[in-house]
Amino acid sequence: MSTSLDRRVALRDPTARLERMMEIREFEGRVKDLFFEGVVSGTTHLCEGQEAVSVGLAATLRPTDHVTCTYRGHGVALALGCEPSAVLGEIMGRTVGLVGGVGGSMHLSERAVGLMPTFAIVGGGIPVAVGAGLSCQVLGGDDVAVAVFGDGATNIGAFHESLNLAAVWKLPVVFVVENNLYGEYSPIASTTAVTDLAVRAGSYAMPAETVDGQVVDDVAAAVRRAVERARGGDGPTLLEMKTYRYSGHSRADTGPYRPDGELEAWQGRDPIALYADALVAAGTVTAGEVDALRSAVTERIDEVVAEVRQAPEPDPSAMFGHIHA
Amino acid sequence: MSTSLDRRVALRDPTARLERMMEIREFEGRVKDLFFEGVVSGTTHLCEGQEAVSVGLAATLRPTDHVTCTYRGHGVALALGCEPSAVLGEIMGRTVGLVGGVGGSMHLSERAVGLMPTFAIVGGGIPVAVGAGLSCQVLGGDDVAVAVFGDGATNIGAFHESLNLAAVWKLPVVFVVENNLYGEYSPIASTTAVTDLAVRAGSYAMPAETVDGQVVDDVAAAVRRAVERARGGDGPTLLEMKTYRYSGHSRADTGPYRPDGELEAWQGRDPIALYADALVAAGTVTAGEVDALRSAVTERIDEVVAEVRQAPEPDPSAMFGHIHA
Amino acid sequence: MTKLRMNQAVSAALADAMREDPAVVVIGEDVAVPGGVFKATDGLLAEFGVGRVRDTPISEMGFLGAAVGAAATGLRPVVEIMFGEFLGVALDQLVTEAAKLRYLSAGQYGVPLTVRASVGAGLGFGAQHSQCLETWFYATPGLKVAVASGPQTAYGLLRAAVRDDDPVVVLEPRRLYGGRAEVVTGDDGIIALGSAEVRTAGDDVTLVALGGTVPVAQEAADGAGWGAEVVDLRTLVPWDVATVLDSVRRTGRLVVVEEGPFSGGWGTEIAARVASELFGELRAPVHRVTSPDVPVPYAKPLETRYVPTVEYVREQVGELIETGRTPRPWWSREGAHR
Amino acid sequence: MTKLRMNQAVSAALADAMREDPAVVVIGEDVAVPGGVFKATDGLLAEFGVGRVRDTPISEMGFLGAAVGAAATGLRPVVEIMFGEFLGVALDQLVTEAAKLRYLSAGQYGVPLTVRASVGAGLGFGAQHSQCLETWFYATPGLKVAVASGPQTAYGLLRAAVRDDDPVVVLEPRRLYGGRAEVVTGDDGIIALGSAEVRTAGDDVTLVALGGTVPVAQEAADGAGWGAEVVDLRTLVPWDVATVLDSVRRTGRLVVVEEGPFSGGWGTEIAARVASELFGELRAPVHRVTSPDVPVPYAKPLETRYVPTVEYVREQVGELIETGRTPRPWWSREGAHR
Ligand SMILES: Cc1ncc(C[n+]2csc(CCOP(=O)(O)OP(=O)(O)O)c2C)c(N)n1
Ligand SMILES: Cc1ncc(C[n+]2csc(CCOP(=O)(O)OP(=O)(O)O)c2C)c(N)n1
Ligand SMILES: [Mg+2]
Ligand SMILES: [Mg+2]
Repeated sequence: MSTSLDRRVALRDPTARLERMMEIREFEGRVKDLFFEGVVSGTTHLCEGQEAVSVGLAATLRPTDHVTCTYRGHGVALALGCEPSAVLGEIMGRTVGLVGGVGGSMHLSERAVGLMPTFAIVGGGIPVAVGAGLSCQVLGGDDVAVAVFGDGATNIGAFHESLNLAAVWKLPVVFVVENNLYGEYSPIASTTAVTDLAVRAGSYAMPAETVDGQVVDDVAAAVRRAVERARGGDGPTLLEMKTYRYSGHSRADTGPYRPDGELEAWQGRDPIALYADALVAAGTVTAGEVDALRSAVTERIDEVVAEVRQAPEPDPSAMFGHIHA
Repeated sequence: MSTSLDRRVALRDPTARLERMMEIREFEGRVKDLFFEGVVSGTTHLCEGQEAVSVGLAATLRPTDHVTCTYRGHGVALALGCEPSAVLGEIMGRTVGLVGGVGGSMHLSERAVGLMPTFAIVGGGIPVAVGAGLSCQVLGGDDVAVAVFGDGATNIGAFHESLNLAAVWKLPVVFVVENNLYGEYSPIASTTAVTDLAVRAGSYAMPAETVDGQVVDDVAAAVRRAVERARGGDGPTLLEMKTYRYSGHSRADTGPYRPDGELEAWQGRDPIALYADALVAAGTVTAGEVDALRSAVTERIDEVVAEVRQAPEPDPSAMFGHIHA
Repeated sequence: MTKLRMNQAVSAALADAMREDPAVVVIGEDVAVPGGVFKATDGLLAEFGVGRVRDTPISEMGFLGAAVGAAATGLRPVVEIMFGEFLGVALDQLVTEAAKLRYLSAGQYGVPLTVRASVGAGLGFGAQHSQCLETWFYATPGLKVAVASGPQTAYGLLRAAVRDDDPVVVLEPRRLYGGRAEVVTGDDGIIALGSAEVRTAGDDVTLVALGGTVPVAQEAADGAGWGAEVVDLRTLVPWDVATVLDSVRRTGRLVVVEEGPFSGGWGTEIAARVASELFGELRAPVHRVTSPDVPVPYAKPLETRYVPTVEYVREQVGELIETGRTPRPWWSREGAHR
Repeated sequence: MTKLRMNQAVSAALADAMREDPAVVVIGEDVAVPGGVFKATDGLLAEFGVGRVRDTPISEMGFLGAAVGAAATGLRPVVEIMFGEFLGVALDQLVTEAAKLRYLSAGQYGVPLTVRASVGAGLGFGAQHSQCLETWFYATPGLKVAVASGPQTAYGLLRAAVRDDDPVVVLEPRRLYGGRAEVVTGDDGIIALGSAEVRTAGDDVTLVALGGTVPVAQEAADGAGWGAEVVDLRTLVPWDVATVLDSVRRTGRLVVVEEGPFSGGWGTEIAARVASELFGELRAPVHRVTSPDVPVPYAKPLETRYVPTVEYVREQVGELIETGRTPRPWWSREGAHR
């Protein structure tokens, strides 16, 4: 079986990027089913519709770069290379989970691919990425740190403090805001004084880009520009990814607060469909191969689900591990 | 003797504004002397050089407007109308102090003139002013709230959260940043990614002005514009007052970290001298009257100091008051 | 009397408070249009409008601070902090500002602010959304803390908190939101802050519980071979010292039942005070039945074990009564701790 | 051995730690060019340069969070929080992030972070710059807390904290910064976390003190008619249960001497534990000598009275020994409390 690192390296290939987006989509669908079935407890935050951001990002970063991400992190984890069984294992609270089941859906982590424990506190991961960038700067080398967070997080103090600090210290950090137009059930305009979030880089004299978050290679290109700046010692960048989450915020939320037709309009620019069309048009793959990929992904995820269902739950003693060094 | 409200109303008169700036200057000088004499314990944060901001602000606001200010609040308190004896009484921890001596230099308050308890936590007063603005909006009427804070405070999360919230809710709030170029011993450029702070209003689509904080009537005019917007229901404004503190940050700090000549350059645009010259030029007062004003202020503050020196210290029982309603 | 779920009792309390006093406003993330993620503010927007029921940006420091300022200048805000942990980004406004504003203004400004926050484990929300965090509010003169243990206390304590002229934190154990019970509303349903409730009579032991452990302690006592006075503390700061001392004087034994780590838990306050005041009068050492010293784990079998269970409480209390000695906690018995 | 003020002991510890390990960096407001407002980082910039000694913007959440991230990825940061209260704007990063990062990564990421914060009353800084706030860190598995009581402990605990692979908070009572004493530096000067020090022998009572109350308790014991084992707790989490129990077993009496409010103070943890473990073996109730339940007042005569004084401690302990009963605190005796 492939390792997480193999899965990561594979993303250099366009077809693998398409496949990975399909995998994330399929995965999130299963998580939703398993949640409704009652075998996933607590909460889940799905990222269907945002796959291009995760995959475009992962395709560009090195495994030694550091990534902080949020509770909406299944896609980022899979994109970075984490095995679907380990991610699902964590979500289902099994010993095969990334952190043995003590974390759950909101707390995924795999150091081998640079995924720091994902953050359930909005804004919590942003300064932590700044600190990872500080390590890169102080320890030498040219690794970078990336903070992934949502539009809603740009209203919390930690966002502001982090961008200012990274700018003043010229740290190798890329701030990636997934502007999916909602923070929980609140549309961005009801909570946020500006809706084009790249604007906010102006408070820190920081370069920024607005990126079409539905186009995986656009995401990758923008991230590459920002990462190059960071690796070259030119400091941080804010990237605003315009995207959309098809599911509601979490759990059973179906998004009834969304205006009619909004979801459908975004589905019309589905990142997987767009990329599949582009690859077919470019002759990289055939339509038949796309279908085959999709079937293969479905099959693999079927197996993963079956496997994790059988995986053991942790013993109470597991709660006492890893509290201190 | 005059009341705090009389002192406030008096500021409609230009000569009174000049006199009040002189009073603040004289007052701060005495506080410094008393600190070095050892009769003021703890800490003090003086505002010499920034008098025009305090007085220009106070001249414009109503006593029913709400003001939150920082530990560097002696000038704002005096400008708003608080009696010098009550302010010095608080600084010296006497029963005649504004809050009976339990607060000290950093905690001044007088509701009659709209001065909420000043804040010793950087940024602490900014959201509180937003809340006072919320009261104004919800309870009706057209009072406004003003937050006064320093350049350093624009780097803390509460600043960002407050401006966004006030903008989204269109609250009648004026944010006044006294950009005196330093936060403690750190020059602004070492801590802040932009040094023109009005820029930061852009993150909230908020109107902003950069104001010459050394010219009291410029301050008053800018505040008037912002307050009118607020009273008219058009929401918040950010005002950046370019100013300078002659003394160091606090206590015994003399500001050795300042570049040679910087202090002197600013003293060349001293707010009191500028205003005195302007009033003389306009024929409002004569040079002789200016001197007489200054002597009168000195005499009055002499008396205040003498009076407060004699004032009783609180009894231990005073520490048990006003904890609960 | 109507039968209400605990989240409905909360919204009923808020609605009654808002009807009684036009200065009451409700502020928080997704409290207005969506009616709260736990549906504890449902229906308020429709009745009271956008001026008084406000969805906020994600900025706890900002809107909690705004509530402090609003409280000081004429409103009576009730802030929802969706998960208690989020106070970690805003604690300053509560502990260092709100609690001291009256003091630092010599009574010129009061802060009639209520902060509601959901707390506790049991819903599978993991280590950062399952804590209780009571001690964040300890040692803070000026701040009161109440904890709901079901629909009636959720209603009654919240009503009292909103009427109170000082800042009050009301913690709501989120796993109880869905529980339904008869609730007395209106003035008769209001529960004075600082008063504990003795729920049952019993000769052998006093069980002091709070919030989420109240139903656990009650059930443990109900089926037990020993008799317990089960005390719902209801208010943690200031707690009802007289009622607890009276009870323990009668029973001679005290067990504090806590959700949360053993070390540094809120119950140390109760245990320390009672052990000193009733020195020489106790039949057994004061005992604290708590969770182990671990972050709240996610996997169901772990989380279930984390919160003291009915059986565990029953067993611990039984052993204390029987032996007169402090029972060892489950994690040191089974060698579960490495 | 050199004679150092406590702030010099701190900077000596930091310099030694930075020499020992190039991963150690120092971060905080005005710690670099100015050498710290309490001069506790003086000289570090000159020796270690701007890469490792960093002045920050005023943004505690930002730079504490950055330190968490840096600690998880290869550095060993020491953060100065100028006044402990400022953690009120950043507590999330310490309690909800740093303390749980190892757990939530199954050990893949550790957080070798030290947070130094000045605490306590005595310098006239008023209600928002004079608190101790220990209970903010309570009930947080994963977080350690040490408190300096003078130059040696400031040096030794800080060295241990920096070497520790987990997050440690070191509180420094700011009124002690100017006090001078002989300090053993280097490895011999390091004080293991979790170990209390029994400073004097005595038969009648154990006085457990922490930080700023250590010199007070010591002085009270020195001139008293009774004999005390004065224990400097040194580490509050985890505290040295064995040493304290041993001492109290010998003396039969425990008085905890605390700066800070009586209700909900850190000493309840010690009192509760000892009273339970030594049930039936004590000659008097466990007693806590504390400050009253008020915000720290500014005026000198008030602030002086706020912190337990030598005379007050002596008097309280004396009465406890003499009567075997809990003495009333000064504020309830003199009718000072309204
Ligand atoms: C400090 C804090 N406040 C509130 C929450 C509750 N919460 C969780 S997700 C969320 C919405 C975040 O929106 P956004 O940043 O846009 O990210 P998205 O969920 O859309 O990916 C909120 C309010 C939290 N976890 N932390
Ligand atoms: C949250 C917080 N962090 C740090 C401090 C310490 N401190 C007090 S004043 C100050 C500098 C503030 O600078 P600025 O905002 O420019 O105001 P100024 O003092 O220049 O008026 C600092 C860092 C504080 N009081 N609160
Ligand atoms: Mg969003
Ligand atoms: Mg400044």
